[in-house]
Amino acid sequence: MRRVYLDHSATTPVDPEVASVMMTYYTEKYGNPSSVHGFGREAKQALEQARTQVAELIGANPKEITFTSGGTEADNLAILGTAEALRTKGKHIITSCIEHHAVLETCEHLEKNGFDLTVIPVDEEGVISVDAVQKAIRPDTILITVMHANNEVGSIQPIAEIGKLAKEHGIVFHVDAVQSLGKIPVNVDELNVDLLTVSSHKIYGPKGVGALYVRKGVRIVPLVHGGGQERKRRSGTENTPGIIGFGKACELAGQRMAEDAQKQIKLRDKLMNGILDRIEFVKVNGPLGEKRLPNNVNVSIRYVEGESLLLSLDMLGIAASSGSACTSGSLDPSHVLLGMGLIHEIAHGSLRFSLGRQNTEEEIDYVLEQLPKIVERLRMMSPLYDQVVRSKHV
Amino acid sequence: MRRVYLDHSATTPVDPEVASVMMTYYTEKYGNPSSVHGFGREAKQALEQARTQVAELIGANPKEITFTSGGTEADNLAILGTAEALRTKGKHIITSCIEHHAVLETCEHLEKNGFDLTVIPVDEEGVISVDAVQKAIRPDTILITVMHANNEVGSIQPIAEIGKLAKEHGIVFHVDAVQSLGKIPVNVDELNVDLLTVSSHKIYGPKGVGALYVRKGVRIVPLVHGGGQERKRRSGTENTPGIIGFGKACELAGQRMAEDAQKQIKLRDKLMNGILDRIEFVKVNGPLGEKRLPNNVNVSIRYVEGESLLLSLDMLGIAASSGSACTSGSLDPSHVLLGMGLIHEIAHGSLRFSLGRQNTEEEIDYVLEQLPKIVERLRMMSPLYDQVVRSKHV
Amino acid sequence: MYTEKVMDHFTNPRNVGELENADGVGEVGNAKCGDIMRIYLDIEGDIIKDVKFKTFGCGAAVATSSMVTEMVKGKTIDEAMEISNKAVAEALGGLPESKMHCSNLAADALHKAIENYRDNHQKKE
Ligand SMILES: Cc1ncc(COP(=O)(O)O)c(C=O)c1O
Ligand SMILES: Cc1ncc(COP(=O)(O)O)c(C=O)c1O
Ligand code: FES
Ligand code: FES
Repeated sequence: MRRVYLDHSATTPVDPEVASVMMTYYTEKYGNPSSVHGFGREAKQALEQARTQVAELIGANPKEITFTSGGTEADNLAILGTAEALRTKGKHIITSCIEHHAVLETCEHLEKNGFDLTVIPVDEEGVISVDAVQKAIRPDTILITVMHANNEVGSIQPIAEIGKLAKEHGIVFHVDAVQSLGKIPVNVDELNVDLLTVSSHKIYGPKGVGALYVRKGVRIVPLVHGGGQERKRRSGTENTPGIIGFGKACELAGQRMAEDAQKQIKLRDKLMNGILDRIEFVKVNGPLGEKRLPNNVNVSIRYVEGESLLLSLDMLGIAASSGSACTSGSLDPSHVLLGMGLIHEIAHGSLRFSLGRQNTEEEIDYVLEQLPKIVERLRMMSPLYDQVVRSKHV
Repeated sequence: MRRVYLDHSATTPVDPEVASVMMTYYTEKYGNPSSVHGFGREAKQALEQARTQVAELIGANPKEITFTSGGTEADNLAILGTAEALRTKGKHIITSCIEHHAVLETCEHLEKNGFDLTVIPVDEEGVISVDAVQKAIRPDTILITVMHANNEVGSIQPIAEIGKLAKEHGIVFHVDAVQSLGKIPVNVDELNVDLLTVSSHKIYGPKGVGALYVRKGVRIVPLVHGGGQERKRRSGTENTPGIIGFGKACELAGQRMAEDAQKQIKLRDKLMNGILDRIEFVKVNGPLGEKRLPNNVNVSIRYVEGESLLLSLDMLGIAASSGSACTSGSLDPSHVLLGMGLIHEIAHGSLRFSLGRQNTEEEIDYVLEQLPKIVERLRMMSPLYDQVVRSKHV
Repeated sequence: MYTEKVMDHFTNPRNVGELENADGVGEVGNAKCGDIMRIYLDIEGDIIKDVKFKTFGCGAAVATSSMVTEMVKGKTIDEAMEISNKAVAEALGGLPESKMHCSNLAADALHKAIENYRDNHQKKE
């Protein structure tokens, strides 16, 4: 069967170049980077090279990079680590209603443990207002944590301005850049961030690796205790092959970003416009143009339900997602779409296609050929659609 | 240059069979196991198969396995997760003085945050007494955490008996089985444990993967919050290729354990006796025979310092360790050897060789040929040895 | 971890041994900490004619001992007193942060040996 993967925001394949670099470190250069001997030293050296590669992609100093087991752990380390470090200074945290669960759940965990949480709403395009953040700031605010680009609707946030605000008020600023890295420029100085989360498996690196950028001078308390690896910020034998793969993936991302974006914007717009042209009662979610990630298409297709759409697409070999991958197994409609003001029944019929490096025009044509038929079939089954058709005929 | 790797307790090479299984999941079957589509389902299926493989090696139910980013995270999750879950019930925790830093530092972190900690001493062979544990138990004891086998001196602990005690008193019992897994039988029921930590990279699986066994009915609070993966016990996109590699490594370990042990015991004893025969003023650390891991050799060589020994061995291509890999870069002598009653200057001259599947008799011969020369050279430089030689000549 | 120069001095340490009837002997460290360093000096006029060392310690300890003996040979004792820990580390192309203290040992042992010489010398006068 033909397979068309359009779920790159959930995860990406590992680039063959990345995979081949990793292999060497699994089977030949397998030393523990903490070891004194040659096997250890060659692992350590490669680890530090990877640190430099990650740092370079975000304009940081290698010493400011702490490797973690993924974006989720980096988000937790940033938020819990700051809360713990500053708990005597203040108890107020600001976040937004469209954050990833790794941020939201962590903030809510703190809320249950005595912290105050302000959750900023977004506009109907899924963009946070700088003004709203400003108004939420209190004297005891210790942390602002918002994402650079949203994983569901691809909306890019005004990070630099929020960062400026945070700086003026001396508030630690954490940004989840998991979805923006490798797609649009991410520079820690231009964005005015103190802490920044990135994840390897979204940029053609291996799963189970991520990093937290910690600006020099910013203090966080570790989450995981032990051997004191990663300059005491994150204990545990380093996942050297994974980290080395992540480093390589960052290097490749830096080289290919402009070209990837250009190509994907073309496919994105072709897919988005194609759907709007071919299917009735469709709404695009998220902003258009510059404020949208190059690889994100998100539409709500009325009178059909997301999972049915996914399954039907899947039977034709097309992989997409409805809401974020983490919740598509559950029954709740996406908190992001609800946060943007969509009503439940429309949110339920939403579909995300996220493009990647390997996608072709021809694949988009295939989707545009199949999707209308699927929607038609599901709508014929839908009691909601009945009424629409009837009212039309009246 | 010839390379002889004798540091398998620090980390192991990935078995080629394991590496090749993993590769497929990096580049072809790369789906996110939370995704609804085919790519997601094939990843999910493999993930669950790996869970079964890990469970089988330790006699558990797959549902009782929570994957983590390694042994360190699993230790943290067990200890912090239990403390958080039971903090209203009691504040007393029991551990031993020879635990890995992942356990000790975590317990000490809790101590700083209002918990009471009793650290049980060990005898001169590095074995905990069940009696000492019994005496330490208080009405408010909520957790006993001890290791199955020690990483430095290979001493195997009386886990089943301690587990029986814990059960009688209704105390949660956590065991760090990172070093015993794949070397001696580890069975959660026979050992009477509630929580058990294992790590992949010590048994020819990839780095950055581990698991915590959580007995059905035992409650722990998660360390990392987010998408709710791993039955809400550990959020974050699953490291599927790593986990699948770990699963395969467990399967292989189960098949090869008896043969590996038999072979390694022979090499171990050859190396240990060879050193004793060829070098003066040497002391074996840890127990002999049944109570020692099949792959561990640990000796203190008087009048020379551990790092100098390591460097000299390294120049001949021999990789060993002095104390645990995590601390061999630092200046403190091993807390394990000190805990066993060794005086500082003897602890400083300790050397660990840890055998693996690929080691040969010929490699041991090579070490036995080189080590005496190295010791001789370093002793000639040592101001401590002077006195010994002089007093001999008197 | 270590520079080539460190490894060279570790592998082929210069001036290992002791001097019978040394004019000055300096010892620092203790076995408990894992490092002991002893330096022997032969001094003529105020020139260091010969120097030997013995060291029990890590790679950096051995290398810094060796280096410091090379640095002082032929120098006046006043010049030798000027040799700092940092200078020893620099002469080796640098040391890892966690090993900087090892270079303290070498310079300290040297200075102690010179002080020991001065004590003996002054007594003789
Ligand atoms: C915006 C965002 N933050 C965090 C994460 C979590 O990262 P990881 O999958 O590496 O745990 C994801 C992906 O799932 C994400 O899209
Ligand atoms: C006994 C013991 N526990 C825990 C760990 C930590 O496991 P990991 O290296 O997977 O973080 C190790 C290994 O370093 C160990 O030997
Ligand atoms: S009908 Fe199945 S999820 Fe609602
Ligand atoms: S002399 Fe002590 S660590 Fe170097």
